[in-house]
Amino acid sequence: MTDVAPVGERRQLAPPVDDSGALGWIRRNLFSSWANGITTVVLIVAVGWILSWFLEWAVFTANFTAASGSECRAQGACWAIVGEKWRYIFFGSFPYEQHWRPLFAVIAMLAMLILSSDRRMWNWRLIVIWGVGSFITFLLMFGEIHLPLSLFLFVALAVGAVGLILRRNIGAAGEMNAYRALAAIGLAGLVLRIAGILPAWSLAIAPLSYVETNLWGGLPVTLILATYGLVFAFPYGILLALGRRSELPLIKGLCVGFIELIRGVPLISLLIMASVMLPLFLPSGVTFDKFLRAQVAVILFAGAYIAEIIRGGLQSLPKGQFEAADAMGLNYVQKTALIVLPQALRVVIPPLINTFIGFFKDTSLVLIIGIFDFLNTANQALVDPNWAGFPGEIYLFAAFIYFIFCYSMSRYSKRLEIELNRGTRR
Amino acid sequence: MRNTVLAAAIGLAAILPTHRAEAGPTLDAVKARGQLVCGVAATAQGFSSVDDKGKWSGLGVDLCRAGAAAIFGDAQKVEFVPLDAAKRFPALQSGEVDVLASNSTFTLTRDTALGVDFAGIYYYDGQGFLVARKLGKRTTKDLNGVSICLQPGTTTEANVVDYFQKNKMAFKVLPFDKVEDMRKAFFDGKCDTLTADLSNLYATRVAYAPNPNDFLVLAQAISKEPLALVVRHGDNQFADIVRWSLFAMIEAEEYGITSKNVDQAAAMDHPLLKRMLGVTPGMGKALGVDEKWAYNIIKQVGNYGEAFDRNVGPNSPLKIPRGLNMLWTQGGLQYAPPIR
Amino acid sequence: MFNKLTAAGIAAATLIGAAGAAHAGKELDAIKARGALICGVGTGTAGFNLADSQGKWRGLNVDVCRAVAAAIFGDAEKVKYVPLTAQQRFTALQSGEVDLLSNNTTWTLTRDTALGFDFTGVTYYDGQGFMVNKKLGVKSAKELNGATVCVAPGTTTELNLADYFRANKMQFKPVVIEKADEIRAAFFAGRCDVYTTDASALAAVRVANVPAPQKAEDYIVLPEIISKEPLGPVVRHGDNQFGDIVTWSLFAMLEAEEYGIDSKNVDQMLKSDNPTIKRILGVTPGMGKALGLDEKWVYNIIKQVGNYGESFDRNIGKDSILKIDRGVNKLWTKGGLQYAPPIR
Amino acid sequence: MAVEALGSTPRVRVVPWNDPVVRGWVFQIVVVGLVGALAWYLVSNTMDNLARQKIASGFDYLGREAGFEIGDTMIEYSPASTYARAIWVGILNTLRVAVLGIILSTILGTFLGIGRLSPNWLLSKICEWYVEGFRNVPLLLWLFLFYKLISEAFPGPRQAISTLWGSVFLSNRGLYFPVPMADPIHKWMAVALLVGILGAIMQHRWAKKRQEATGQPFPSISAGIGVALGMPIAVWLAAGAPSSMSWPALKGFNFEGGTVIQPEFTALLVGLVLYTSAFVAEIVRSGILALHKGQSEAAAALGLSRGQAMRLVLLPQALRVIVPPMTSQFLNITKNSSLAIAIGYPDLVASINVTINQTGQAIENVLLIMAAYLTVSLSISAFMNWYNKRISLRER
Repeated sequence: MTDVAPVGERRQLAPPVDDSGALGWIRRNLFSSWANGITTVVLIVAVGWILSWFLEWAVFTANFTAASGSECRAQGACWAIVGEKWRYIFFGSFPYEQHWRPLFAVIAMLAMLILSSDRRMWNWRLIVIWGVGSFITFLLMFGEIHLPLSLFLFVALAVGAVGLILRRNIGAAGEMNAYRALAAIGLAGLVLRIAGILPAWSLAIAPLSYVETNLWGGLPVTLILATYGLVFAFPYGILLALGRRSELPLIKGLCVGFIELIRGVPLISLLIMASVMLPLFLPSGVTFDKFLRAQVAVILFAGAYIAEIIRGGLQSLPKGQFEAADAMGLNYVQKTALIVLPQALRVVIPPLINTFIGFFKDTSLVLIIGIFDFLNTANQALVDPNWAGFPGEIYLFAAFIYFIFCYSMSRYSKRLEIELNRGTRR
Repeated sequence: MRNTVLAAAIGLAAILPTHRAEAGPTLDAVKARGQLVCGVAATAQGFSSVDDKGKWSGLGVDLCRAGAAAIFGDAQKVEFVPLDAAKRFPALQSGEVDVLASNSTFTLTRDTALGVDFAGIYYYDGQGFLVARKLGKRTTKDLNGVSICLQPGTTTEANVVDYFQKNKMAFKVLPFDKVEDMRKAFFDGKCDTLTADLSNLYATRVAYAPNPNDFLVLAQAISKEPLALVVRHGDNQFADIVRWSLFAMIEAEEYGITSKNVDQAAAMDHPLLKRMLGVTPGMGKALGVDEKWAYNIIKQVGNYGEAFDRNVGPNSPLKIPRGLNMLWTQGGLQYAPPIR
Repeated sequence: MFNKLTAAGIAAATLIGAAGAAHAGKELDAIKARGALICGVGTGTAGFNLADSQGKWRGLNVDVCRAVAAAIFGDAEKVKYVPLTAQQRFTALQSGEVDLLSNNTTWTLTRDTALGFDFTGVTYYDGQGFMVNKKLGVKSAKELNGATVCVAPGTTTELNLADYFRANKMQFKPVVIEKADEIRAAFFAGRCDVYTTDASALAAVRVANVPAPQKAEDYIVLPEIISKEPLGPVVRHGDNQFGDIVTWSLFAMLEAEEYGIDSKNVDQMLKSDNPTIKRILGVTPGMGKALGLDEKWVYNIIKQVGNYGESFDRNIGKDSILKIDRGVNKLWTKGGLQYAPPIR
Repeated sequence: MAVEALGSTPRVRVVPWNDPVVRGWVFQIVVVGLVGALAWYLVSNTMDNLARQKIASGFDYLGREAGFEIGDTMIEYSPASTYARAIWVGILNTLRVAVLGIILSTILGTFLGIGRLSPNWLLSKICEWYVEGFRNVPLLLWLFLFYKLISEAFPGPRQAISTLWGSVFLSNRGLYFPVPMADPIHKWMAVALLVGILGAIMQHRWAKKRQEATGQPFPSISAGIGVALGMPIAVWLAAGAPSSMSWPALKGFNFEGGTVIQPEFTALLVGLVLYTSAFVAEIVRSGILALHKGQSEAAAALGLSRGQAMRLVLLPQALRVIVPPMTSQFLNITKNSSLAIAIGYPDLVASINVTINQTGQAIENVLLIMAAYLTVSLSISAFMNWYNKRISLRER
């Protein structure tokens, strides 16, 4: 590019350099100019030096099999500590002989995530996948699950109500009657339940021994906090984004205030608030599980960020879509849920995945309030005085695991971005 | 919009009240009344006794004065109500008195079922023996085979029986129904030893013995009688003031602060002393009293050692040795948690 | 997609929520209804509170929790332990997340008053000390001018440290990290010259936490004790009945030691003629009723947890790896400070 | 709702429950009422809890003596100072690490971003792997790693690595290096520096104007640096070059004299900069990629070198795309500096954390944290918005 001939002068150009084949590739990409050539040589030397030093430490002089820390204390890395501690790092203080439970819970969650990444699943199947997957995950983690009667009633009411609003003027008469029935049963049941006429019955599913959340640790905790943080923050982020775009001044003010407040403070302050202050906000005697409190903080935090992303998606929609929806005679809810959101969300999926990567990493902050996420268990593995003094090994191992997760997700998001753009690139 | 957010945050901060200023009911009542009402034992020499001019003195009395000094900055703002053993707890429960310094033993039943709180042990007492010096007994272990003047059916008797049985010693009991008879019998030489709480024995020796030096109180206690200040259940702030007034006196002794050198101590550049004496503020506020509370106590009442020596110790007729009531640093039990 | 995700969300929320909120009334009633005592303990100090590899908590502080559970339920195992950092402990107690804090908390005026707490007794009379590497050649705390000191933040330890250096006109540089593990690691890595905490914990750390190539003998604890640290269980202001139970559970362990009752002979002791012992062990009824407990409350504590001396010896004393001397924590009859008012 | 007013047909009178304006207000009042009720519920619970347990509240504690020492302070502080001052020390420490972090990660990130676009395959791959490596692992993990490496890999003060003829010492206590003794002339040197900077800016404006008028370039950057640094040096020389230095020397336990960069600060700054620069690099890269290809071709056609093209043509235009996402990265650095607490750097959160513990007043303190960060965040975004407006295309 730099050897452009001066204008107005004709010159006999040299024949084009052969840039095919390996040699050609090297010439084109590494030695295209003098400066480039020098850069390449310097970099090769530097990288070579670092790599040889690293490999010497990490592979050639490393110890993979020592039985205790003191045996390991030679020149190179002590990977034996990873061999010794990996189960603790992955599963924390979950009862040792039951480690298969968090293992399968992790597998279930990964399966959920992988299945959801397939675009063919982006329909009613998602709900089934997440329902079943979450049930399996929490059943494995808790060991027992109680589904109270009010939950069923609430779900009936919610399904009925949502159906009634969304399918108004669209659904067949029979379908609408089904929604009405569901909503009526749910509402009546809930009223009776609150009045104390219906008993506090709950469906108990308890095939395994109960494990409380303060014994949970490691990878499942990180995955649950990040995944469910996003899942719950999602609807609430949508509401915030719609609120921020609303023309009603009070609603808009509330949403803007909330979003800016949350985005202006560090996650740590929310976590401290959740762990330290939340109980003071509630009536005396009402307490929440510490894990759930951290989850609430993550959700609050994620919601504000997701709202901003979704707002971007909403803004990118052409006006004609709104006008067309109005022309169809749809009400606000129908317009939003059936026309606007499906299109807006499609645009924001890649940035959402990037946000998810961010939360996957940010959940590591919960270690500051004493929850044993993956980074915290890795940290705890260093405490054992018999195995003290190998922080590099443990942290590299943990970093490697984090990297695999985040990198694969970011690759996926990039691929998806290209795929989704293909449709709009006409 | 962003300014609104900030304003809202500051506004939220502003509506949080400062309600520590609002005091507990007892403290309010005491302050409104202008004096502390303190229940004391009617006559317990060295602990609470009144002279001809109506002036009260004693260890328990000094503790009440300390409370008044903490609350009002004036140790004289106390009214003493003499109470006998049966009336003291009802008087406290009914609100007739604010605090009891009436030689009440801290026990489980009183702590729980009576609806009172024990706010600090000011004297570790215990049951002991008074013997005639000429008998040659020097410790309780020497008492094998003695005859004992006793009131039957009391815990005093039970303790004696326990102790002698446990140590496989023989003894003989001379039962009396009335204290006066029993005392007279002992000084008349009808029995070898008289048993009661140690503080009581010292007082008895001074008051009734024909020649106190002919009699000896054996140092060892065979039971525990921790005498504590008592307040009503439920008003934690007032209980805290009473408790920490006592602790301040103990702490002052530990750091060598007396009524005489307290002014110099307050001028010293020592973080602990500064904090305790209110030069560095904070403690008074936490208690809900003036920052000079501990200074006032020490200046007007003295530290625990001074109060002890003056009322029951070497400078008093009783001459009770400090024993268990020495500071923890000197082998006793008197220990105050840090004032910080 | 929105609806589907929402529905999935609600379902999952309730699943998590299944282990969530619980409502309670008065404290003792709430504990009884819950069927377990929730006890806030430290995040791990050998001998005082430490979870072993099976997740079973042990230590002197843990024994206090167990004693209270034994008194209330007749079963020392009905305790749920919540490990709390120094920062979390007070709000956890204030908010009702735990019923009781047994966490090596120093009894001080401010905590007793402004924080809204009651200290229910002293489980261990401690004092703050210093540990240094032997190589430094330091023999006394007075030689520590200019040292870098590792200390946990937000503790009385941190305040005493500043007071001590101020009072002795010395300078120091603190290194403060919230988590005890991290601060110890920093000390043993040589980030600081001095590690300071309660003397008992120093002994524990020296025995249990020195990382492998170094040995316990490489470190010495300096002779100076710079503060009083009466460590005791803490409850909220408000429910005096529960506070009394905690107080007297500890006193019962002390009283039992004084009367020679231990977990091995407690069954024989039930047959004792001694009226005091009969009263303590509930053979003569009254004490349990006064506390609102089963009459066998002390029997259950001693049988399942042991008396104070047993607990001390087992966890931090002569039968433990720490081998801490009883010192001022001996019974008052043996020259120590541990004194329980009579159970009567 | 946005479209409700689109049609400009005259408003028809409708029954109130069908009037969108009325419905809108009713809906708003209901929502605000619900939110208000929730807030009232929470606040009243809190007050009730505080009152019932007699927990102290209010901000009075700020004036009380803090009683704890802080290891790394920029202003005078001792345990006898107040809590307010301890918190102020924390805020300054947060600002110090945030400002340095923002500057360094912008520089490093820009180089990395340009490096990724280099025609040199190796350079661009290295930059790519740097970016992927750092941004796909949690920041907290990097902080732990760097802190542990510093405290375990470097020797103690007595075995400190000494370089530059015994003037600089590197140990696990930090990096000690000599500083000039405090001298009254320093104040005047600072004034001179300010004057120099002002001069440099004016000089730059003049050069720009001349270039626009005559096309003559002027090395305004090097000249500007010369002016800015020359002024204080001139003052220093004029004052007789007072050059007494405070040298670090091993005394007792630690080095005394000189000044020190503490390991906690180093670990935090290095972690923040390395992590954030990966994100900055991506922003810079996509900013440049967003430019039309014609821009670089035109620059090349004008005979500019690649460096000149980047500096004079591409980056200034890319800035318009780069600045908004950079703002959020700057905010992230500021907020992420709160992770300091995990490795013991005494920032705002750490100071307040200790205060919470000593006073037991969590609510007030957490509100303080939030207010402080909000203030900083809002100032940063206000500044960046102002800057963004300044550099945005002025459409004529």
